[in-house]
Amino acid sequence: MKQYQLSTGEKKFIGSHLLVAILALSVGSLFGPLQAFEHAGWDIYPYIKPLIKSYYQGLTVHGVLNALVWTTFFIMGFLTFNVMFGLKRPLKNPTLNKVGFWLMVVGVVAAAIPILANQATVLFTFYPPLKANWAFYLGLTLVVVGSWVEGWGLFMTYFAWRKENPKELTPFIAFASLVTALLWQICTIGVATEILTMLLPWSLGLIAGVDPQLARTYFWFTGHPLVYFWILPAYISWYAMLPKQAGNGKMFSDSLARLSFWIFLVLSTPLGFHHQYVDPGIPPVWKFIHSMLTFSVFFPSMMTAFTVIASLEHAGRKNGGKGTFAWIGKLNWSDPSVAAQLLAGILFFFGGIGGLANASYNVNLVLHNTAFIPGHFHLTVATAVTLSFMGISYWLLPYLTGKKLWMPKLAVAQAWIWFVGMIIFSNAMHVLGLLGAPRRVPLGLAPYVPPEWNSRLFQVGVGGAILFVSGACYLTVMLMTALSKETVKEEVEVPVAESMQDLALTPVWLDRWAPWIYGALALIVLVYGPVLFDLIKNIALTSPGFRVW
Amino acid sequence: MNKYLLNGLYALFAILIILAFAFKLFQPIKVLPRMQLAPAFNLTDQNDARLTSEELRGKFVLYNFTYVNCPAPCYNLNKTMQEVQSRLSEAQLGDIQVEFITISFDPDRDSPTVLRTYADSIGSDTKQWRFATNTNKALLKTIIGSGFETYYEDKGEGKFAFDPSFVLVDGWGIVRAEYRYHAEVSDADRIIRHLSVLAEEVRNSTGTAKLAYEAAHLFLCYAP
Amino acid sequence: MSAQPMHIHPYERNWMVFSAVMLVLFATAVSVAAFGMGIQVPAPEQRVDPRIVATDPNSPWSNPGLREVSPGKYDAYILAHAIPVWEYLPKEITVPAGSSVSFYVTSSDVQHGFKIQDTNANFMVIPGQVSKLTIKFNKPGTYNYICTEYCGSGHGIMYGAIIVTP
Amino acid sequence: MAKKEHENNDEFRPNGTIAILVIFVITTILIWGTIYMILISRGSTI
Repeated sequence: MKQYQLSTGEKKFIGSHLLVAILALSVGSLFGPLQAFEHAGWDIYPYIKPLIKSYYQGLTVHGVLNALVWTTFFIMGFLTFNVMFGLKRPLKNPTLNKVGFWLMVVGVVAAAIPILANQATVLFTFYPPLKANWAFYLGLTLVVVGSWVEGWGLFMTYFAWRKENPKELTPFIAFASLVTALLWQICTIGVATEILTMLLPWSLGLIAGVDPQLARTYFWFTGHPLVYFWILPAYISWYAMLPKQAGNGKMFSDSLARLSFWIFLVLSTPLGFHHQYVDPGIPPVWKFIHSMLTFSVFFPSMMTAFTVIASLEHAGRKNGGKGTFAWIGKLNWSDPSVAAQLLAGILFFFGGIGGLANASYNVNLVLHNTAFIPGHFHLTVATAVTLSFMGISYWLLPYLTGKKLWMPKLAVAQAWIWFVGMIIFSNAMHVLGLLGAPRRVPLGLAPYVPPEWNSRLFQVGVGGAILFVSGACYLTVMLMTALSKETVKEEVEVPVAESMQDLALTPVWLDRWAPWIYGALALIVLVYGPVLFDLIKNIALTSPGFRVW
Repeated sequence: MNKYLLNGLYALFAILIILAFAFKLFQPIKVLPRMQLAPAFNLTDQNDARLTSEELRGKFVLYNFTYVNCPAPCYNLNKTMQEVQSRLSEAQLGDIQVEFITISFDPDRDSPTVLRTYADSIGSDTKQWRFATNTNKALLKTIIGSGFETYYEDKGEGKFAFDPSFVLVDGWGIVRAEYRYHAEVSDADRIIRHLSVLAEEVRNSTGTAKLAYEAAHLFLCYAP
Repeated sequence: MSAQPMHIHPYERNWMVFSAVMLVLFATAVSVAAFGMGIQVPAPEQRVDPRIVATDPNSPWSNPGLREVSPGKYDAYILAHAIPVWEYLPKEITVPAGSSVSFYVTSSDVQHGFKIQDTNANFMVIPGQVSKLTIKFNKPGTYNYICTEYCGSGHGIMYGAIIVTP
Repeated sequence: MAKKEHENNDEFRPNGTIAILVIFVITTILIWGTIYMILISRGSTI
């Protein structure tokens, strides 16, 4: 059966997302190892001083480009692809999506200039009263607004499809992509409010001060669902694509997959205080409520773990796998896309455990702002998400360009190198955190580092070096594929797994949008409303800006 | 899903939100935290009369801690006491009485006579505002330090180091507010506001409303 | 699409129940530690004006340091600042073993962190807010307090020490 | 067993999945428990 095909123009549009994403990743990843090397005592920053002034400027570039730009561009491209391919129709209004894309590009450039000029060394959390150049805040706003516009383009496409197919069940990958885009629309209200009502006017000199506690609250309103915005596209691939790639397996449970996406939509925003457990300005009772909601949102992740592994087991058994564990070896490990995503999934287990510990209310006292945190999010966003995206790009790039993937063996090796490097790096970071090492500190120079930390700091450096090699392999494979003259003979097949369960069994209410959206908004108002109301009522714009880097 | 069930759910959510906002906007119930029990004490006031914690039951008491020979520039605590005194009507206390007590931590010099002269010199209404101390220094330290959790330290030669602080105690002898450092809002403003919140709780927390007030305590609906 | 109730595989149903039970257990353990053992997170204190908190003579942070409230009980007013240099005031505190110290920490400029190694004291220091936690020091030794939130170039050298004497 | 009207996933018994998830849960409890014990051993904060 012939698959639905995207037009050349559409492929180009998705490809341009991929291009910006990979460019950002390649620049941002240059600085990751530099932080790691600094920890191990090999400080390279003094040698690149004409270009990058400090450890912290490097850290800002690394954080903004990797955590914000690489992810956002890749995700918007992937979601757009999923919506078109899943719904088997072109975008309703391609111009709108193009406008969104270019807004994002302009925003990235606007934010990059002050960062590179050392005018915005505020790290990717940009906590005021650290005051960056106004162009940095404006750039971030444009990125967010651009992604909104692209999201609207996707929703319009869905409405048009729904008009044409009033009775049909939304195909899973389109459905899940739309939920992810919607989650993003809801949660970015926080950071948009922060920038537009406080940071931008303040950096332009229109208001004299800001309220740092309120700014943090706005930031983390977006900050946690941001994590889900990163991970959900990887989940889409794990749920609906990976089983097919791994051995023609079927998706174990369509209805539970949909249910878990709805739970993510409803629960992932109203729990931002779990990043603010140790903030002085928020009442403990609300922190506790948010911690309980965080436990609840762990639940759909457990459901995801079951469905994904069961689907993979189905694939492994189809490939002739036997026994309790032996089927794992029968998965298509030689396919770089499969290897990358499976390894990403394995490390995500540990990322999940770390996240659960962080989110456990007072347990956070042991971990807050220690090296445990970067250790944790290098397992989630930098492995579960990034390595999965790399895996996706191993079939997506050939699909978009019609070129054959260059040296698939190197691509498989790249995934394994990343896996090994990340185990060394993040294990060391987790342990350092438990020993009390703070995050965001050039620990190679810190005066209070006890000798017990040294072996772990060395491991951080080693892990960083291995990750650097892996990143270089990835970029080589991508670049050589794009430049190669060798084209694929047939159209690359988009891997979409069928459902093991008859889709006729999927309940109607899982394809209804309104109840879930109302539920999400209501819960946000309930658990954020009172605290935000108090913070805004007692707003004190008493913090002038500081430029202390 | 059943259509009625769905509409019911919407309605439930809508009601919850309206309730939460109504509660927030009109702030029908605000309370002060119950911090700890105020210490029991037995002091001597400026008229050489006994002043015990027992006789203050049922009244709101605002305490501060200082000494007469505090050299300039000394924290001007008296001004706050006087301001609160003169603005008491704003707190709408009804028939609830408020006492003001300044405890001196310098019993060697601050005899009742000295305290009386001091009270007269700052023109205080000594019926409502009493000055007291206890000649047993160890006991005094226990009352002010362990009891009111307020710092002072004898630096010798009649000089003391201390932080300017006020403590508000309710009629049940429970500390409900401490004013340990200058906040954005002036101490007097906050004390007046807190007195009215406390008075409201005393007046209203009877019968069913008591449950609502207990809920307010449970959910930490504290007045700023 | 179906109007029937959702079909769930028995394995998966068991797994969902099981994971819910595990999460409830974790939540219980957390609650016991918080409400039973008094391991709590910071609660709102009074707000201050960061522009004057270090200079106003009525502010305890104009004279930061340790105060003995009663034997074995201390208040420690600590000021974190990045200007003129990255440091805590005071840089060093000495208390005898067995002391319980209430830390009142605030910032006069940017956000900082405050983490005392090997204790449960670990919180944000936000200008305009006062962070308070009370810690009991039973074992003699030196406990560094370090800055855990990025506060500019000198973030990595910002620390102080609590010396607990036997 | 009567023939079902719809295709279903009931026939597939993912025993390996359960085994993996049990290992995951044990690891979670161990790691989480370790950090929790560190918290408890450091005492109260109020």
